[in-house]
Amino acid sequence: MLNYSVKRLGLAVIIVSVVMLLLFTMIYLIPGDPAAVALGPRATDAMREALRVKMGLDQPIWIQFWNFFINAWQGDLGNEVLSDRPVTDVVLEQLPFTLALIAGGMIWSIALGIPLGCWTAIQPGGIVDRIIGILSVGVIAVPSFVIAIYALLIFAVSLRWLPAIGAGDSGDIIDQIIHLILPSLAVGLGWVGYLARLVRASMLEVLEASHIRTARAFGLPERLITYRYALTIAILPTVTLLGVGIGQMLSSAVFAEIVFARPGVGKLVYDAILTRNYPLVSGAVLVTTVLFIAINLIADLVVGVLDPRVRSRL
Amino acid sequence: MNILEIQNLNVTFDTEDGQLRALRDVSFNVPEHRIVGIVGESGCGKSTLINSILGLLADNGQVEKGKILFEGQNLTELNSSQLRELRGVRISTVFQDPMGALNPVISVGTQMLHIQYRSSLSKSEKLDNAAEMLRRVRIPDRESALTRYPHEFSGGMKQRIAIAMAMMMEPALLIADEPTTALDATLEVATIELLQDLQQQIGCSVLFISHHLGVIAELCDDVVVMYAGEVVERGTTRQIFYRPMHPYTERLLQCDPAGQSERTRHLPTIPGEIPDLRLRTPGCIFAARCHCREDICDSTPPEVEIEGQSARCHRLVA
Amino acid sequence: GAFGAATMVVPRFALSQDGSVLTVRSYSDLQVLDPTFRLSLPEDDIIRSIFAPLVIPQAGDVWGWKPIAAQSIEQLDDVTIAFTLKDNIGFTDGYGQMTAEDVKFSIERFADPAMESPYAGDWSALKEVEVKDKLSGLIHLNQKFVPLWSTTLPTPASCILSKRAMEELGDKITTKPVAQSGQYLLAEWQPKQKTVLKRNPDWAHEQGGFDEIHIIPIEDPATAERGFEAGDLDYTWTSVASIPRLKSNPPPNSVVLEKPSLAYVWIGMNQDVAPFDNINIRRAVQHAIDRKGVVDAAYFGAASVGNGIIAPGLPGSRDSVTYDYDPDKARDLLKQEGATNLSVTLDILNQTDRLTAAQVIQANLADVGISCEIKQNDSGTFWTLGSKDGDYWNKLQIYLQRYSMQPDPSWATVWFTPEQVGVWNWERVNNAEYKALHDQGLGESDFGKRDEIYKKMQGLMDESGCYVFLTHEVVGAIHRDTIQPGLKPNGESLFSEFKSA
Amino acid sequence: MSEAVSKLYKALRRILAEPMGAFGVALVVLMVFGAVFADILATAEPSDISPRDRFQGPSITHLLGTDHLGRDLFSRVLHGGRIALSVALFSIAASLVIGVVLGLIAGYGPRWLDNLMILVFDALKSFPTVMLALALVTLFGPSLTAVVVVVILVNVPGYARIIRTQTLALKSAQFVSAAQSMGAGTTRILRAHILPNVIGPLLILASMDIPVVIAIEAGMSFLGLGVRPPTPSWGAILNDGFAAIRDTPWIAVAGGLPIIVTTLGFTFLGETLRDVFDPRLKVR
Amino acid sequence: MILSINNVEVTFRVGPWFNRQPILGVAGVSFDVAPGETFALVGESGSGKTTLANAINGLQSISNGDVTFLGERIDTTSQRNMKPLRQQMAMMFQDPVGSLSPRMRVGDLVAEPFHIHKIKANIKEETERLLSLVGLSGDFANRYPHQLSGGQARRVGVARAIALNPKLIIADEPTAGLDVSVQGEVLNLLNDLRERMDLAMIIITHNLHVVHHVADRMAVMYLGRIVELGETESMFRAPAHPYTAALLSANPEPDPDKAKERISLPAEVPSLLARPSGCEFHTRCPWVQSRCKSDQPFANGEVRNIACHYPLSPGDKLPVKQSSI
Ligand SMILES: Nc1ncnc2c1ncn2[C@@H]1O[C@H](COP(=O)(O)OP(=O)(O)OP(=O)(O)O)[C@@H](O)[C@H]1O
Ligand SMILES: Nc1ncnc2c1ncn2[C@@H]1O[C@H](COP(=O)(O)OP(=O)(O)OP(=O)(O)O)[C@@H](O)[C@H]1O
Ligand SMILES: [Mg+2]
Ligand SMILES: [Mg+2]
Repeated sequence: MLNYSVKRLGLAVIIVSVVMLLLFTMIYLIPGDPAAVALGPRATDAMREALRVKMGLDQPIWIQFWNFFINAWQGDLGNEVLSDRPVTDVVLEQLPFTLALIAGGMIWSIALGIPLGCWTAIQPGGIVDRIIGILSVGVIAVPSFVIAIYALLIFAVSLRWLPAIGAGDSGDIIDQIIHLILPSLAVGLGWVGYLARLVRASMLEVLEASHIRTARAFGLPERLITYRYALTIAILPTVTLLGVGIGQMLSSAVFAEIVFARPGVGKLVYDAILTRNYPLVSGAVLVTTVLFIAINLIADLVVGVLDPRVRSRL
Repeated sequence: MNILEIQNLNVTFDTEDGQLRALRDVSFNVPEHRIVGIVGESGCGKSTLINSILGLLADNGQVEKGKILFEGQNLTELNSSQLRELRGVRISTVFQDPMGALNPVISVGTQMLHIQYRSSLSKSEKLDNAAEMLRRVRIPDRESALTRYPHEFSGGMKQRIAIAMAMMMEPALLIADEPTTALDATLEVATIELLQDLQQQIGCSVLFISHHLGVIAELCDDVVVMYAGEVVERGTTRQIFYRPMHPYTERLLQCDPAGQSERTRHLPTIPGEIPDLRLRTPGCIFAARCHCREDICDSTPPEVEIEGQSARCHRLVA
Repeated sequence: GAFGAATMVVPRFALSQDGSVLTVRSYSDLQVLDPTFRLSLPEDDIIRSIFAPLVIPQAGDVWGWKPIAAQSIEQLDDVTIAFTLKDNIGFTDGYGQMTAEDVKFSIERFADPAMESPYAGDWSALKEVEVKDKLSGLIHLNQKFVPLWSTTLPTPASCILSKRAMEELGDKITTKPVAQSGQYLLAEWQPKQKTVLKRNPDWAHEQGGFDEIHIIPIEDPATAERGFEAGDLDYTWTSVASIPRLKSNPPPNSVVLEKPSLAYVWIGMNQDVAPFDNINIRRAVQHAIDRKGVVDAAYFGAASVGNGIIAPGLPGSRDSVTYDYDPDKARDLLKQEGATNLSVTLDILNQTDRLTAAQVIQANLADVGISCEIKQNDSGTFWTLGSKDGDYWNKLQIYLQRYSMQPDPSWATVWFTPEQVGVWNWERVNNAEYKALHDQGLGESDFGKRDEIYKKMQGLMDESGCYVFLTHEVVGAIHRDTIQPGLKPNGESLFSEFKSA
Repeated sequence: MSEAVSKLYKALRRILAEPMGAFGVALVVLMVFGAVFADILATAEPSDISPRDRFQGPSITHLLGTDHLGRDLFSRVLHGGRIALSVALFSIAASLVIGVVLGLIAGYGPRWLDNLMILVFDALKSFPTVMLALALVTLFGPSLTAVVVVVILVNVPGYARIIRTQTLALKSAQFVSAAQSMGAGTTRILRAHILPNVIGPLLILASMDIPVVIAIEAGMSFLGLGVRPPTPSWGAILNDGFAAIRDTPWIAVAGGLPIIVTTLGFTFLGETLRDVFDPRLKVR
Repeated sequence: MILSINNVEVTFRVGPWFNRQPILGVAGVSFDVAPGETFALVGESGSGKTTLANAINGLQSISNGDVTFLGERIDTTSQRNMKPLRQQMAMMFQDPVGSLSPRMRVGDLVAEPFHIHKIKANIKEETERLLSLVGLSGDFANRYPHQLSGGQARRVGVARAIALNPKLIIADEPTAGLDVSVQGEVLNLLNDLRERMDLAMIIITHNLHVVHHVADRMAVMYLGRIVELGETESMFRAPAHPYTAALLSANPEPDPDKAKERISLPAEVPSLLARPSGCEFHTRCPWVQSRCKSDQPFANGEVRNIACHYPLSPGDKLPVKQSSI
C-alpha cells in the first residue's frame, strides 16, 4: 500500500509538471500585463519595465517555466505580484477554507446521496424511486449558484438563522461550522443527485450478484444485506468518482466563495487569473493540482480499504 | 417422516413473449436423514425449484399453486420475515456457483459471524464455532483463514467454505445446486465425501442437484428426475439406476458415456429438443422425443407408483 | 415565538450593539500597507488609520480636510507650507516619538524618484522638507501646486512613518506593519477574511468612534448587501443597481444613503483607427447615442447623465455637452460620408452595468445604421486594450470606459494629455493646447479661473468628437441607524470618523 | 432502409411504453419544438430592448416576464434554446466521441500509452476552467467555438476515464479473447465487441452533463467569453437573473427552468434507452 | 503433424509491482497433434490447461519454447501473419455464454468469422447452414446470448468454430454444466466434423468418461507440466504416474452399488509461487520416496511419456481407500 502510494506520488510529480507546462503555455497566450495591473494607472513605462524585469517577465517563456520549476522543487513558489508576500503563505492560508468547504460538500452529498440511492434501489420502479429520481436529476440540473442564493435569502436574510457571509471566527470551531452549512450545501447539493443516481445504478447491479442471493438464503436481515453486503461493493465506483468530482467541486467552490464572501483557493485563483497575478496563479494551481492528486490517491486507497481484492493488488 | 414435501408446485415466469411455465405439478418428498438427488436436462427448472423453496424467486416469477411443506409448514404462505427465520437456520443452501457465493469484500470470518446473528453466543464463541466448522471441512490454518477474504482462497477451498457456512447452523435441510461442476475428479470426490460425512454427523437431509450421474449414484439415497419443468420419475437411487421406469430416465442413463462399456466415438443422445415452456401442450411432456411414443401419449399420463418408485408414463399402465 | 427569534438574532448583533465594534465591508482586501505603494481605496483607509497622516479628508458633504498628526499646518506662500506636529504622538514597537525629522523622511521618501512610487506625482512639486525643530518644519515646493490641499495632503501621501524604523527594517513595510502611530492599530489580518483595527491605547488626541473596526473584504456588492441584511455588517457600499430597491424598501433599522460620485463614464472612440479616423463618423456617433437612455438603463434610474469628466462640485464641472441626441443628424452625417454599412466592435469590461449600457448603445447605433458587436473583456485584458505595448491598440475602435477620480479636476484631465497616448489616452487625441491648459490648471488656485480652464479643456474634448460623456454614477451606501458613518462627500469611508449614533 | 425505420419505430414504441421514457421523450420534444419553432412561437423579438418595460413580472404579454432591458424573456428562452441545445448536444456529442476514442485507446492500448493518457487527463482535470477559457478565447475569440472547445476539454478526461476503466475490465473478457482467437483485429474488437458494452452508462452520465455545459456557458458569458450579446442564451439569461435575483426572481427561473426540463428529459430518455437497448435487461 | 509444441513455458508475473514474482503457469510442455487426431488434456483445476490452449492460439505469449502450426511458428509470427493461421485453428472457450459478445445476436456471432477474414459468401445462407449443422433452428439467429441455455450457447460456439473449415479445434471444457444428452450431442457434432473434414482436436475436460470415449491420446497435467502422456486406452487400463492413477480412480461411476477403490490424495495443492523441490507431486504422492524430494524426474520420451522416478506397473498394489455406500 505504501509503495503503491509512492508510485502514485511519482506519477503525481509528472502530472504536476505537465500541468505547469500547460499553465505556462496559457500564460503565454493570454493577453494582459501583470506589471501594469500591479502598479496601477499612475505608473510610468519605466516603472512597469523595471517590474517586468524583476518578475522575470522579460525572459523567454521557457526560461520562466524552468525557473519556476526549479524553484518550486525547492519549495519556493516565488512572491506574488501585488503584496510581495510568499505565494506559499498566501495559498496555504486560503487552503483550509476550501478544504473545509469541499469536505462539507462531500458530507452533504454522501450523507444524503448514498441513502437516497440505496432507498431507491431497493424498490426500483416504485413511487419513491420515481419521485426521488426526478428530484435528484432536478437538483443536478439547477445551477449551484441559484441554490446558493436562495438558501442564503431564506436562511440568512429572511430567517436569520445562519450567517450570510464569511467563514466564521478563526478561533471558534462551532462558529466556523455554522458558517459552513449554507456554502457547503450549495457546493454539495448537485452531487447529492449525482450520487443518488450512481449509487442506485450500482446497487441494482450488485443486488443481482449471487453472493447477495446467498446472503438472503442464509436469512440475513435485509438491512445487513443492503448496507453491509451490497452497499460496500456498490459504493466502490462512487468513491472513485467522488475523487474525480473534487475537481468539479473546486470550480463550483469559486461560486460559493463569491456568494458567501468566503476566503478560499477557488476565488484566490480566479482573482489571480483576472489580475494576471501569474506567480500566484502558478503557485495556487500547483497546490490545487497536488491536492487533487492527493485526493484521488486517497480515494483509491479508500477503495483499497473497502475492497480487499484491490487491497492485495496495491 | 418427511422434512420437505413438495405438492403440485407450479411456478411461472412473466416474460416479454408470454408466460413461461418453469415448473408444472412438481411433487416429491425429502425424507429425514436422506440425500435426495435431482437430475435432468439443463434448463428443466432445478434451480427454479430450489429458489421457490427458499422464497427467492426472481421478481418476475411466482408460485401459481401448490404447497411446499417444510416440517409441516407451508412455505408459500409464509411472509418474508417468517421465511427469513427458516433460511440459514433450518434450510441452508450451497448455490450453483459457489465461487461467487461469498461476498468479496467481507472477510470469511465476518461472514460466518453474520450467519450466526440470531444466536445469543458471544462473539468469540461464534468465532470458535466458525473455526470448528472450517476444521471439519479441512481448511488448513483456520484461525488466519477467518480473517482472510474470499479471493485469497483457491476455488476448491471456497467451495468447502461455502459448504461449511451452509452446515454451520446445523440445518434440517441442506440444498446443494451443482456444487462440483468446475472441479476435477479428485476434488469432486473429496467434496462428495465431505458432504456425506457432514450429513452423517449433523443428521440432516440433503437435496443435491447435479448433471454428473456418477456423483448422484455415489452420494444420493433417492433420486428425482425432472424434465421440462415436470418430475417425470422418482425413486431410490438403486431403483432409478437399475430399473428406470420412465423412458426419459432410461434414455438419460443410456446417454452417460460412463455407462458405455465399449469405447465409442459416437455417444448416444436423445434426439429432438426440449419443448417450449411457453406453450402448454396437453399430454406427455416427453412425447415428442420418446422412442416408445404412442397415440395415447397425447393425453395426460398417469402417475404410477411401484414399490415407492413412481413415474408419469402411459406405458406403465399397460 | 418572537422572543425566540430575537434571541437567535441577538448574539450576532451583540458586537455592534455595545457600540464598541464597527463591522464594515471593503471591496478588496489589503495587499500593501506602504502609503507609497498602496493599491486600493480600502488600503488608504487602513493606512490613514494606523500611520498618522498630517491631515485627512473631512467627513461631510463638502470637500475639505482636517489635521490629525499636525497641530497646525498652513500655506505660507505659493511654495511654502509650515507644519507643527502634535506633541505626544508615539510609534509603537519602541520607535519613540514622532518628530519633524520623520515628516521630512516620509515626504521626501515619497517624492524620491528612485522609490518609483506610482504616487510620486502627488509630490512632484516638492523641493524639500526643512526641519525647524523637534516638532515643526517647512515643506518647500518647486512651483505652485494647487492640488496639494485636495489630492496630496488629505491622502496617505501625508502619512508619517518612523525614520528609524524604516532604516532599521530596510525600508520595507509588509502586511505586518511596524512602528504604527495612528488612532488605530492593525491588530489582526486574516487574509480575504477580516482585518481588525483596534484603538491605539497611546493615542492621546481626538479619538475614533469605535474600539474596534472589523473590515470584511467582499468584492461583490450584492453579497455585501445580503450580508448587511443578514445582520453581519454595519455599513457597506451598495451597487448602483440596488439603490432604487433599497430606497423604496429599506431593511429595518437602517439608513440608505446616496452620494454623488466623482467617477466618470464615457464612450471613447480611437481616432487613429478606421472608421473613427473620420471626424464626421465620430460626430455621428455623438449624435446617435441617447445618453439619458443608456444611463437610465444601466443604472436603473439611479444615476443621472454627466456632461464631462469633472463631477459637479469641482471646478470645471459642466451642465451640458455640445452635441445632442439627434439620430437624424447622425444618419445624415453617415450618409454624407458614404458610411452606410458600418460595423464596429465595442469593447467593454465584463461587468453587468457595462453590458447593460453596451446593449443600449448597440441598439442606438443600430438605429442609425451602424452594426455594433459587443466584446466583453475580463479586467486583465481590458485595461491593456489601448496600451501601446500590446497589438490590440491598432484595432481598438470604440469602447465604454470608466475612470475613478480624486477631488481635483487635474486628476481627470491628466489622462488625456499627449504623453498619455497609448497609455491611458486611448482616444489618442494629441492636442498641445489641451496639454498647456492642463499644466496651467495645476498652478492656478482661483476657483473661477480653474473652472474656466477645465471647462475649456472639456470643450476641446467635445470638439475632437472622440468622446460621448455618459455619467458620473452615484454611490450608494447603507448603514445601521445605530451608527453615524464618516464619509467623504463622494461616499468613500473614513474609518476613524465613524461614530455611534 | 424500411427495416431501419421499422426498427426505429419499434424502439420508440418500447421507449414510450416505459413511463419514464415517455416522460423523457415528451420533455425533449417540447424543448426541441420550442427551439425549432422559436420564430413562430416567440411573442416578441428576443433582442428588442425597451428599458421602460424592464423587470415586469410574468403576464399575458410577457409570459415569463421581462429582463433588465425590458426584453421578453419567453422569446429569449425560446431563441436561447437553439444555442443551448445545439451547443449542449454538439459539445457533448463531440466530447463523447473524443472521450470514447481516447478511452478505448487508453484502455486497450499498451500500458505506457495508458499511463501517458491518464496523466494528461488528470492534468487537464486539475486545471482551472477559467484559465482554460481565457486561453481559448484568446485563440478563438469569444464565440460559441470557444465554449464548445472548453466544454470538450472539461468533459473529455472524465468520459475517457470511464471508458478506459470499463475497457480495461472487458479487455480480458472471454468474448474478446474469442474474437481474437478468430483473428479479429483491434479495430473490430473495439468497435463490435467493446464499444457496445461500455457506451450505455456513459450515455446517461453525458445526459446528466447538460446542465454542466450550460453552466460553463453561463460562466463564460459571465466573464464575457461566451456568446456575444445580445444573442439570447440560457447562460446569459441566468447571469442576468443572478444579478437581479433579489427583485426579480423570475429571470433566474426563466433561465433555470428550461435547463432543468432539458436535463430531466435527456436523462430519463438516456436511462430508458440504456435499458431498452441492453439485451440482458429485456426480461421484464 | 499439424501442431507441434515443444517445451512451451508460460510465465505470469504476480504480486505487487515492487515485488513481482514470476510464476510458471505452463512449465515446459511438449506434444504433437496429428491431422484427424483427438488429443485430450486433463488435470487438476489450475494446472495450466486453459493457459496452454491460449498459448497455442497465440492469445498468450510464451516465455520459452515454440509452437508450430501447419509448419509456421505461431509464437514468433506477426499479428498480420497470424490472421490466416487463425482461420485454420478455432477455439471453443470454457465459458460458453461468456465467450459470446453479449450485445451481438447469434446470427452476427456466427457470421463473425466471415467478416473478420473478409470472406465473400452469402453470409445469410452460410449462417443458416451452420446453425442447422449444430442443430439450432433459424429463429435462433435473432436471439441474444443471454437468451440461450448453456447447451445452446455451446452449439453456437461450435458453429463459430467450424465456420471456416479449420484444421484444428481446441475445445476447452466443451461439456461442463451440460446434461449427458446435450453433452453427447456436442461431442457427436465435433466428431462428425472431425470425420468429415479430417479435423484435429484438442479437448480439455474434467470428464474422464468423455476422454475415455473420444480421445485418441491424452495428457495429464499437474502444476503446469505434463506428468503422463499416451494412448487413451492404455492409460485408462494401466496408469503409470501416481497422479494419473489417483485421478482415474477418483472418477465416480453411475452405479450405486459398485465398490470404489480410490487412491486418496492430501487435499492441499501446492502454490505455483512455491513449487516443491524434486518431483513436484511428491507432497501428495502416496508412494513418495526420498529421491523424489530432491531429484526432478523428466519425461522418459517414449510413446507412453511418463515423468516419474517410480512409475507404477499394471500389477502394483495400490494403497486404496475403500469407499462404498
Ligand atoms: N427470471 C426468469 N425469467 C424468465 N425465465 C426464467 C427465469 N429464470 C429461469 N427461467 C427459465 O426457466 C427455466 C428453468 O431454469 P432453471 O435455471 O431453473 O434451470 P436449471 O434446471 O437449473 O438449469 P441448469 O442445469 O442449466 O442450471 C429455463 O428455461 C430458464 O430459461
Ligand atoms: N493472467 C494470469 N495471471 C496470473 N496467473 C494466472 C493468469 N492466468 C492464469 N493464471 C494461473 O495459472 C494457473 C493455470 O491456470 P489455467 O486457467 O490455465 O488453469 P486450468 O488448468 O485451465 O484450470 P481449470 O480447470 O480450473 O480451468 C493457475 O494457477 C492460475 O491461477
Ligand atoms: Mg441451475
Ligand atoms: Mg481452464
